[in-house]
Amino acid sequence: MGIERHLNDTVHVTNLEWLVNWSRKSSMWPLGFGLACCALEMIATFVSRYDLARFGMEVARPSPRHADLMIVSGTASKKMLPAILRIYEQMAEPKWVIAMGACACTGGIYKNYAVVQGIDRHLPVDVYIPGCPPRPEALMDGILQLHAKVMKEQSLHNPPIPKIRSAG
Amino acid sequence: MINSYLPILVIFLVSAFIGVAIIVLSTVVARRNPTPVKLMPYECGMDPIGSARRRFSVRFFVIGMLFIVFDIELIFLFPWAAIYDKLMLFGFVEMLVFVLVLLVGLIYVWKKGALQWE
Amino acid sequence: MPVTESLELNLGPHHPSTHGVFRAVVELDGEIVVNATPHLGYLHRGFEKTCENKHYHQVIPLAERCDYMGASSNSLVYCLTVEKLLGVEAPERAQVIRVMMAELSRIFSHLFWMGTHAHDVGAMTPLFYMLREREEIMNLFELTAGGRLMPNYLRIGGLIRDLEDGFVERLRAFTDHFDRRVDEYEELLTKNAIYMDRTMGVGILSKEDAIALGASGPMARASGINWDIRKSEPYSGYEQYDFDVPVETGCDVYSRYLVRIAEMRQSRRILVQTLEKLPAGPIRASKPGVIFPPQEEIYTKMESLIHHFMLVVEGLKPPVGEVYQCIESPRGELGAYLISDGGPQPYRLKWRAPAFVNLESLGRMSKGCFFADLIAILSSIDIVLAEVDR
Amino acid sequence: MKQEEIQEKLSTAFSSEVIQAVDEFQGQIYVTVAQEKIREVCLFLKNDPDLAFDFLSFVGAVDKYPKKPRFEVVYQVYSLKRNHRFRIKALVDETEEASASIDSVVSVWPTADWHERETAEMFGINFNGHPDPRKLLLPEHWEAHPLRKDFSALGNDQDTPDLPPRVRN
Repeated sequence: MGIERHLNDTVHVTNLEWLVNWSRKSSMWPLGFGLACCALEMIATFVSRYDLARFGMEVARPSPRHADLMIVSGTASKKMLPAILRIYEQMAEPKWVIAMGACACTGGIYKNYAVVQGIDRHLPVDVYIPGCPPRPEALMDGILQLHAKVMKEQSLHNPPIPKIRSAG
Repeated sequence: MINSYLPILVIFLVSAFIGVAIIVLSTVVARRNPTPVKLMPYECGMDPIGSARRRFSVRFFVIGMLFIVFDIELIFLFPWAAIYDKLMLFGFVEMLVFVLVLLVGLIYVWKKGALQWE
Repeated sequence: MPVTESLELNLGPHHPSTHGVFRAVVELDGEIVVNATPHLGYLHRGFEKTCENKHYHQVIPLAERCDYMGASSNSLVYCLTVEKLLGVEAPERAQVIRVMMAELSRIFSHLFWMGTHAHDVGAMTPLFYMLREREEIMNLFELTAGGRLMPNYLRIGGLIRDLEDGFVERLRAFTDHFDRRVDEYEELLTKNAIYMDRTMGVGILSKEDAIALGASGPMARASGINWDIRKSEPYSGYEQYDFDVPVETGCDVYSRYLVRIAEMRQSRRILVQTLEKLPAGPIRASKPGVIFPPQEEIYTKMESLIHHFMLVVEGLKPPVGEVYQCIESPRGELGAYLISDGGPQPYRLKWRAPAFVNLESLGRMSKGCFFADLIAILSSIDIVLAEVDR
Repeated sequence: MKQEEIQEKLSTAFSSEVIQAVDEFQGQIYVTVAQEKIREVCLFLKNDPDLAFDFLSFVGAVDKYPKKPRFEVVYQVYSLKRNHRFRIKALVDETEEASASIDSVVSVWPTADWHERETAEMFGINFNGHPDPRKLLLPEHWEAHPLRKDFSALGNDQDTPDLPPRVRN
C-alpha cells in the first residue's frame, strides 16, 4: 500500500497488515459471473442452504467495479475470452480469481478447438477447484483456502500487481 | 440559547469529518493502477458502442424532474412524522394541505400524460 | 417529427439478466426497442465435434452438460436414439425410472426458470422459494447416481444401477407436498397486479409466427398450439400415464408462465403414477456384445467379463444407418440425429436444441417494446446458453 | 400418413431425376433430392394438403469427406396437423473453383435462418438467397470450418487462436 513509503520501514507493520488482510478477507465481494453449469452450483452456494453470506460474501454484484473476487465458474470459450479479460482488468485492486470447475481449471471434458484449455493461461488464478460441477462444499472449501492465502499476503509491502495481456 | 443548537453543530461536524476523512484517506493511502482498459466504460465486457455523451430523449428529464418534486415532498414528511404526536390537530391539517397541494400537481401531471412514455 | 438519434446498447455477455452468456446489440429510441440482434456463440464448446471422437457410451456426460437445467432429458434422448439405432428396448422398470427422471428434471428446469424470470420482472421472493425446492430435487438426484445437478444415471439400454432404497419414500414425500408449494408460487405471482401488468400483452408470438419460427414446447403451447411429443409420439412408455397438456391462447409472457406452472403440476401427477406403477425387474436390456452386462455378472461369469472388456476397450459397434429421435424436453422438441458408419464412434451427431430455435423469435417479439420488457421476454423464452451455443 | 405413402406421394409429384434415392432404416425413410430443386420440393412438402409439413425441425449437414459428393444437407420436417415426420437430403459437392452452395429455404420456413447460418459457418456451405449470412456461433476472426472431417478436433493456433489478432501483438 502507499503508506509504508512514509514509514520507510522504521516501524514494523505486522499488526496493521494483519488488520488490512483480515478486513479484506472477511468482506470479499464475489462478481456475479456465471458461465455454464458451475454457475448453478455457485448460485446454490450463495443461497440459504449453503449460505456464502456467513463469510461476508452475500453481495454478488454484476458490475466488476464493486467486486473483489472473480469466480470463473464454467467453460471459458474462446469467443468469451476477450470479455473475461476485459472484466478482469476493470475490477479494482486488490482482486483475486478462483477457477471453479474442471473446465475453468484445465478445459475439462472439452478438449477441442472452441474452449480455452484452462483460464490460468490468461489470468493469474489463486485457487483451483476441481469437480464437474464441484459441490457447494468444494466451492466453500476453495474460498476458505483463498481466505487463508489472503491472510498470509504481505499486502503492505507493495506486492507486484500481476500483468495480463490486456484485451483492450 | 446557544447550547440548544450545539448538538446539531456537533452532528454536522462529525458527519463532515467522516465524509472528508474517507475521501482523503482513500486518495492518499490507496494504491493506483490505472490501465487504459480499466478506465474504459464498462459495457458488459464488450467494446463500448458509441460514446456515452449522447443526446438523450427529453422524456428521461421529465421523469427525473417529477421524481425530484415528489421526493422532496417525502423528505418533508419525515420530520413531521417524527414529532407527529406532539403536533395536535393543527400539525395534521397543515401537512394535509401540503400533501393536497402536491396531489393537485400529480393529477395535472397525470392528465397531461407526462407519466406515459409516448 | 423531430429526428431522434437511436442509441445502441450492449446487452452483453456478462449481464445479470441474460441467463448466462447471451449477447444482444439493442437499438433503442429513448426507451423503446427498435431492433434487438442476438449475438450467440459465447458458450460454444464444440459439442458435436467432440462427440465424433468419443465412444457411444462416453457421449452421455457430454450430452447432459448440453442442457444443465434438465440434464436427464438430454441423456434420455441420446440413449433412446442409440437404442433405436441398435433396435434395443429398455426393460419395463428402466422405462418407468427414466420417465421419473425426465419429469423430475422438467420440474427442476421449470423451477429455475420461474425463479429467475420472476427476479427479472422484479419479484425477489420466488427466487428463494424455488431454490428450496431445487435442493430437495437435488437430494433425490444424489440418491440415484451421486451427481447433484447432472446425475448421469442413464445408460444405453437402461440405467447404470437400481434405485437406492430410500429413493421411493423421499420421492413420495416430495410429491405429497409439492402441490402446496406450487400454490405458494401462484399466490405470489398469478394474481399479482404488478406481475400481470408487466407480462400481459408483452412479447406477442402469434400461432402462425410460432409455427413458422419453429417454436416448440411451452413457447408453442402458450400460442395455442396443442402439441406435446409425450402425447403425439409417446416414447419410453409415456402412453400409459394420463396427464393433460396445458395450452394457453394468450401468446404472451403471462400465458407462458401459466403453461409452465400447469406443467409442473402435471409432472407431479406423472410422478405419482410412476410411483404406483414401479414394476420389479432388470434395469438394463441384455444384448451381449452390445449392451453392458449387469455389474454383478461381471465378477461371476466369464463371457460377461469379456463382453464388458470388449465394450470398454473397443466400444459399441452399431449397424450402419441413421436415426432421428426426439423427446419433449422442458424447453421443447429436443432431437438427436445420429449417423453411424459401423465404427465405435458416432459418425455425426446433430443436436436439435429447442432453446436455440425458440430464441429466433426474440427479434420479432421484442420490436417496439420497452427495454425493461425486452428482459421479461428474453427470460420467458427460458434459454439455456449451453444448449443454444452447443 | 405412413412413411411409405409420403415417399410415394413425393415420387409421383417429382420425376425420378429429382428424387435420386430412397433409403430406409429402422422405419424411417429418407429421400435424396437433386440439389437445384430443393426449394421446390420444400414448397411442395409445405403446401401439399395431405403432407402439410409446416414445421421444420432442423437443417443440418454431414461431411462424408472421402466420398465425392462431399456434403449432405439434411432437412428434417414435421407436420403438426398430420403428426408425421420425414427427412429429405440434398447432396452438395465442393470443387476447387466453386465452393459448396445450395438454395436457402428461409422463404419456405423462416426458422431455417439460424440453422443455415450455423451450418454455413461450420461446414463452409453457403446458402444462396439467405437474408443475413453472418457468422453465428464462431468468433468473427476465425476462417476455419470446424465440423469438417479434415479439421482436427483440437484446432490449431492459426485457425482457432485464443485471442483476436488485434489483441495479441
